[in-house]
Amino acid sequence: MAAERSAGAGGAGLVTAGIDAGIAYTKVVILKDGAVVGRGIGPTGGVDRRERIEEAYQRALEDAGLDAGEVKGVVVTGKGKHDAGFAGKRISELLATKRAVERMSPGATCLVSAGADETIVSASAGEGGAGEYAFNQKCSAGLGLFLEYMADRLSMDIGELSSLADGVAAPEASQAAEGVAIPEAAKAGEAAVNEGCVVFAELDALSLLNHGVSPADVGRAVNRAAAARVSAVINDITYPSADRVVLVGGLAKNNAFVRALETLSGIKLTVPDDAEYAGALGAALAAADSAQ
Amino acid sequence: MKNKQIWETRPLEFWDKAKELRARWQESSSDAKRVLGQGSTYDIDWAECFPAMNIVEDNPGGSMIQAKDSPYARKCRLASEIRGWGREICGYTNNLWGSMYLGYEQDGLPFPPRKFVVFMPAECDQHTKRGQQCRDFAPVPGWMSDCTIYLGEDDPVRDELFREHKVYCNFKQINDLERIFGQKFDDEKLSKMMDYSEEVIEYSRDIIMLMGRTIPSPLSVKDLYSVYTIGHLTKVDPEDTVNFWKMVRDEVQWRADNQIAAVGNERFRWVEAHPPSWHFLKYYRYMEKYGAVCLGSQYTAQNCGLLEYKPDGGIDRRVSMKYPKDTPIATREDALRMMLGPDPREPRAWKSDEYIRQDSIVEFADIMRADGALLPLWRGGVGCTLTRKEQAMRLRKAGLSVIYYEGSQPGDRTDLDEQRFLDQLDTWMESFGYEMLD
Amino acid sequence: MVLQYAKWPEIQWMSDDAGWKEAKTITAGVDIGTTSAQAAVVADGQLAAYAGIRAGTDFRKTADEVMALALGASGITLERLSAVGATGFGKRNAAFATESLDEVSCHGKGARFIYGSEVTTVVDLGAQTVTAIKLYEWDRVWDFAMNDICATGMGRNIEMVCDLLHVPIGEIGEYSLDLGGKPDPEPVSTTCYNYAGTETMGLFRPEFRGDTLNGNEICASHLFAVAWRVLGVIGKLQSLEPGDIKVEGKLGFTGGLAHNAGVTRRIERELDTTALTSEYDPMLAGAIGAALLVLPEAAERGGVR
Amino acid sequence: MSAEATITRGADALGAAFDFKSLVDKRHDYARAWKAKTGGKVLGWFEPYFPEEIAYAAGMLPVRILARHEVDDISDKWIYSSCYPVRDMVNQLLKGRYDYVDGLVNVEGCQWMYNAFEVMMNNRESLFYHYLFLPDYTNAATSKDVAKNEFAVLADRFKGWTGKSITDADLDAAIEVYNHNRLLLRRINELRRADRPVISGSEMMNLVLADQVMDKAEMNVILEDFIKELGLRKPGPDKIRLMIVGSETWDARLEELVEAQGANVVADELDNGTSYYWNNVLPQEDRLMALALRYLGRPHSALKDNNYRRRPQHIFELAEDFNVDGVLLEKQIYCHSHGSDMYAVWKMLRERYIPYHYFERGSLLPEDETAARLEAFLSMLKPGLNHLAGWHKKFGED
Repeated sequence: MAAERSAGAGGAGLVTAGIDAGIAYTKVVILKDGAVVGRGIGPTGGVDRRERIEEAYQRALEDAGLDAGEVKGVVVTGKGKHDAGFAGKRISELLATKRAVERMSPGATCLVSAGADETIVSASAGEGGAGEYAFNQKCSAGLGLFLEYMADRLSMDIGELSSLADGVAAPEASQAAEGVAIPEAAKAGEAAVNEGCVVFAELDALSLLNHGVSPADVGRAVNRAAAARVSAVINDITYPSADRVVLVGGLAKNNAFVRALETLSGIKLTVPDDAEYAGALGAALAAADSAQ
Repeated sequence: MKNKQIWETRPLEFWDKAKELRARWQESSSDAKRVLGQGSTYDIDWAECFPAMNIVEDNPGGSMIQAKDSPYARKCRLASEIRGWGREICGYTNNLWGSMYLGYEQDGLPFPPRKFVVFMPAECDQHTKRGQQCRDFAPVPGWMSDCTIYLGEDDPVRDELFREHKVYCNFKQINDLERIFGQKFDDEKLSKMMDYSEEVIEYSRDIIMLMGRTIPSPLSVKDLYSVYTIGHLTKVDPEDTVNFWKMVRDEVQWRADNQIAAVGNERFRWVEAHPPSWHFLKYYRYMEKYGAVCLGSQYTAQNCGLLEYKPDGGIDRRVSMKYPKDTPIATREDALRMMLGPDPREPRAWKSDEYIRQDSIVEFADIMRADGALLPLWRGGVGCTLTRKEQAMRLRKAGLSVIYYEGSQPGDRTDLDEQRFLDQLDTWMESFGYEMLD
Repeated sequence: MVLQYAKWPEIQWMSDDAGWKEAKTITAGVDIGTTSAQAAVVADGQLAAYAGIRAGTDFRKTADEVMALALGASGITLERLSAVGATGFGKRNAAFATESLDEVSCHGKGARFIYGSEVTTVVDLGAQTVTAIKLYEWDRVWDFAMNDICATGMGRNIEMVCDLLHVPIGEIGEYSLDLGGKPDPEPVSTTCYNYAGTETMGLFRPEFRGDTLNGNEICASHLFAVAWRVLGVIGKLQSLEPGDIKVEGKLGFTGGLAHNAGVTRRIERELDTTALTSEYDPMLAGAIGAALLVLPEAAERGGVR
Repeated sequence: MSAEATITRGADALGAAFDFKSLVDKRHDYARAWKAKTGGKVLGWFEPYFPEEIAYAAGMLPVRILARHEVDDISDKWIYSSCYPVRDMVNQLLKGRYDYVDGLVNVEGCQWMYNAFEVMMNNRESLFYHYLFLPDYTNAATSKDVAKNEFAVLADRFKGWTGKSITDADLDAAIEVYNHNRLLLRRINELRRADRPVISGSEMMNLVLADQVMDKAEMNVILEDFIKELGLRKPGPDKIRLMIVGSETWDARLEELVEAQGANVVADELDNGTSYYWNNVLPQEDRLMALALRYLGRPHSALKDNNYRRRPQHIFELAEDFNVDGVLLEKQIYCHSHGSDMYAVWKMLRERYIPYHYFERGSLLPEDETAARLEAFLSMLKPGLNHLAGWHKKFGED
């Protein structure tokens, strides 16, 4: 499954689509001869999921200026992958992301995918190992949703939450939280929320607001808590392969989170462009593989 | 990689007999409306030895409530919760004693009040405390024992003391029961049941080794689970039980000799660490579509003494109980000593020590020629969960692919996200490039 | 996408009877919750005005806003109020309050006002916290139980699930009850709302379900789990004697989720009872209770501050 | 305060304040300083049934491994589930916060705690490890023999490790120090029975926690001084009297929250609280048997209270003796021993009309949420239609 095969010598005019129907958003990528020619994004929905996924797909086709009839293969991934009736094959999020990262960031030894719902870490084979992957435990599901809700609660958009890190050094892990730290530590700029559970984290964040801690400080604490959860999944790998770690998924767009994760884990992260489209790109590449 | 049928498969012939035995057990246990006591031990076969007392064991009760009637199980757990029990406490416990708190059983008939309880020795902390519920509920006599353990090399002095401690506990249980209830304990049965049990275990050992050493495996654990309890938790006539297990062993042997597969498209073999969620055994069949077969778990293969450590440090088929068969049994204590065996630290695979629980799964996987391991992470059971993460690390070091799934406990469906579990199985198989058989 | 479907209407009401402004003792109560805030004005024991809004980032601003909204165009100023009781998670931010009150007493008192003296079990269904309160025949708390910390955030989780499912929060309850005569499907996780949320979003998958669940059934599976968790709180008030879960006397719901029939009906069904209904909005219980609890002392002082 | 200064004996080092909380906070510095000064070994222990006297007689400093939360992204790798305190322990141990500890001992008890112990065995192989079996069935006729022998094995292993035998005189001296320590703690605790105690619940909890990480001989000097100081204190105002029962706690945050509401914790039944020092060793010629009987006979922890029940009665006696108005039942999430022991406690409290409030907690308390519970519970315990009836003016105010 070499990346070059589809990226380079594809059949003339081969158009494929990849759909990543996540718990919150559906991302679509249209590939033509290995090059991305269209993208689409929209809410995945629930009771209207089929229509919403199709909508996002149509949006991407429009973006590409193509017609559905021209698409030779559609592969779907993501939590909603069973609800895209029009698509051909389904592949797992792990496979799709791996496939995309081979293309987006060749030479990656470890990928971290952190999205609205799930966190996946996949490390390439170390010495003699077979390569391994880890999922988040249920207790830390929904990190992206949590951050999105917190941003709303803090009257920020996700971009503002993301820019919080600028100029502020994340505290060292050891100092970060000695208790929920209300309000004394909060005053000292060490506001922290529970990093073990998003439900508790939310309660703590509300407590901080209740005690007059600034939304910016709460936002930082929330980003750090999310970073600790993702870091825990990274640490779950028995044979880490951290030479070149690539972060994709919706959370990759949150700079503050990315920096907090780097500080906590001590790992330098590479964030490719369009990181949130990784799953969709991987699915489109997989579609190209099978169409050839 | 699409897959297709490679080996011949055949329906299992012992299946009808198993159904018959189970039906017979059901029939006899429907008498259990007059249950007197709650026996909770691996050691003494209370039901056989105190025939008039109609003693039931608690483990199957709790798990069957969930498997048979989910809404009722939910009610049971709620009944426990609102009387002070943690929601993360073992589902077997909360199901079983929940029905006591509700006051009625699945079929609507009154919950038979227990007249006494014998606690299970403490392999798992939640077993240790499982007997007290009915004693706190209403004052009835109860007895307990200990799960004695130490780390490191065998220590004869400690062995001796621990053994005598356990003998004393069992001895007191029996004597007190006789004294209080005026029933005679059948000492002969005690020895006889040990023999029967050893015979059944002998056949089980054969079966496990045949599954491990044969490709394709003649039997999957899915099949094994449907007969697994016969003779252990599902009590029927001892001789019938032994004959049944001989029948199973013979058939498995024949299948192995003739390359009859449990899963015709077998191409991936995996082991587990613990019982599955009893209400959701479907995932075995789901995995079969990928050509994946499960060969058992530490639970099926090690806890009942099927395998043992050899002097060279490896793990292999257990020869037999180490106590010589011709040791004279003059007294009840002798019989109990004999029953407990020479190693008072057993069963160690349950109660973790510094290496057994973590390492032995690697050896087990090796015997089973497994490619991967699926480890359940049971939130609601300390004994169910201890060391799982370390097991995964060691299995990975041995080159196996390991995944987990999370749930409450084998007898509690609450937190098993079935769809997420199946998605993760898909991911697992896809990571090997396997596709489902259409 | 956040909160597109989870929006619920903000409220403001004032008595038509302008006479209340002349009352001897006017008191107010504010209930500053994690997600919503209510204020109620009571004139000589009669409900005169109220307001309810969504809590913002700044709890202090939220408290000021909801109080101002309740007083509205009445011309009554804060200074005219003889006493203001504050309750709820964010009560410390009601700088204008004269008394700080616990939530349980306020909801108990408020429920007595809303449902009358026959209510003996009050279940407050809040955004973060669920509280069950047992009252004596007189207005005194007998016992109460709150949700386990692991089961925090019920109301908030329903909001999130509504957003993800694309079902308006005002309608999810009705949808969940419209199953064409079929019984409720198995509930999703009854342990943690975060588990429940993600599990719910996975229910669309068709395989391995005898019947694929439709949208209404998925709503039902979620709300059933929610209701079941609430039962775990209510049941802690009952005797330890054997038997099914039950409540003694009449049941009344308060809090934002009292509006969600998908939750309340299921609780009623399991408890084999029918909850009391009222012309008043049960969301106001905390605020009304606070206003009433500060009333006696204020009246004793002759209505002066 | 430098690490060196903290081990200076007596009240001088502490100032008049007797700041036990800071002793707990600086326990790592204290142990390192102790080691530097004495050259002895520090032994970490996990379970309330560990016979510290034996380690003390062997010249070691036994310190309890206390949970303390800090950002945790590594314990998931080693353990699943498990209560937060145990996770915190694993997190701290793996992060080297206890790098001065030379050995770890675990006693048959909570399996989560055992998990923390065994994760360390697989992580720091150079340490001394011992697992001591103390019967869960504490009352069997043979239990005391098993316990005594286990203690002998422990003493033997210490000898193999340190190269020094533990003599009867060593044991006598250690028992003497520990008995004296427990007596002093009981004396202080007894002051909480007063209508208006001179010691607060948080102070008492911090004191007991500090006691478990310090050299007892040193602590005894401090305690003697502290008792003198207590004699000079004026009684505080009348307050609602609460008792805490449940899972082990590792700080005094709950007590502090109670105090912030104008009430006081006057009693507890916690393994880290009164149960730690409740009973003494009754000396006999067979020293190890005397120790075995002391540990088997201490107030049962929830996990070991599973055959003939003692805990409910003990809790009741404490509640009555200390004249408590209400009981806070706290359970750590995932605490199986208390998660399966509450029914009997609820039952006893209900039968005897002692009000209680039950709640779950993690190692961190969600403070606003907990405060809301406490406020409502206290309001329920105060006389009057509601707490505005004027009675609160008597409580919490001078």
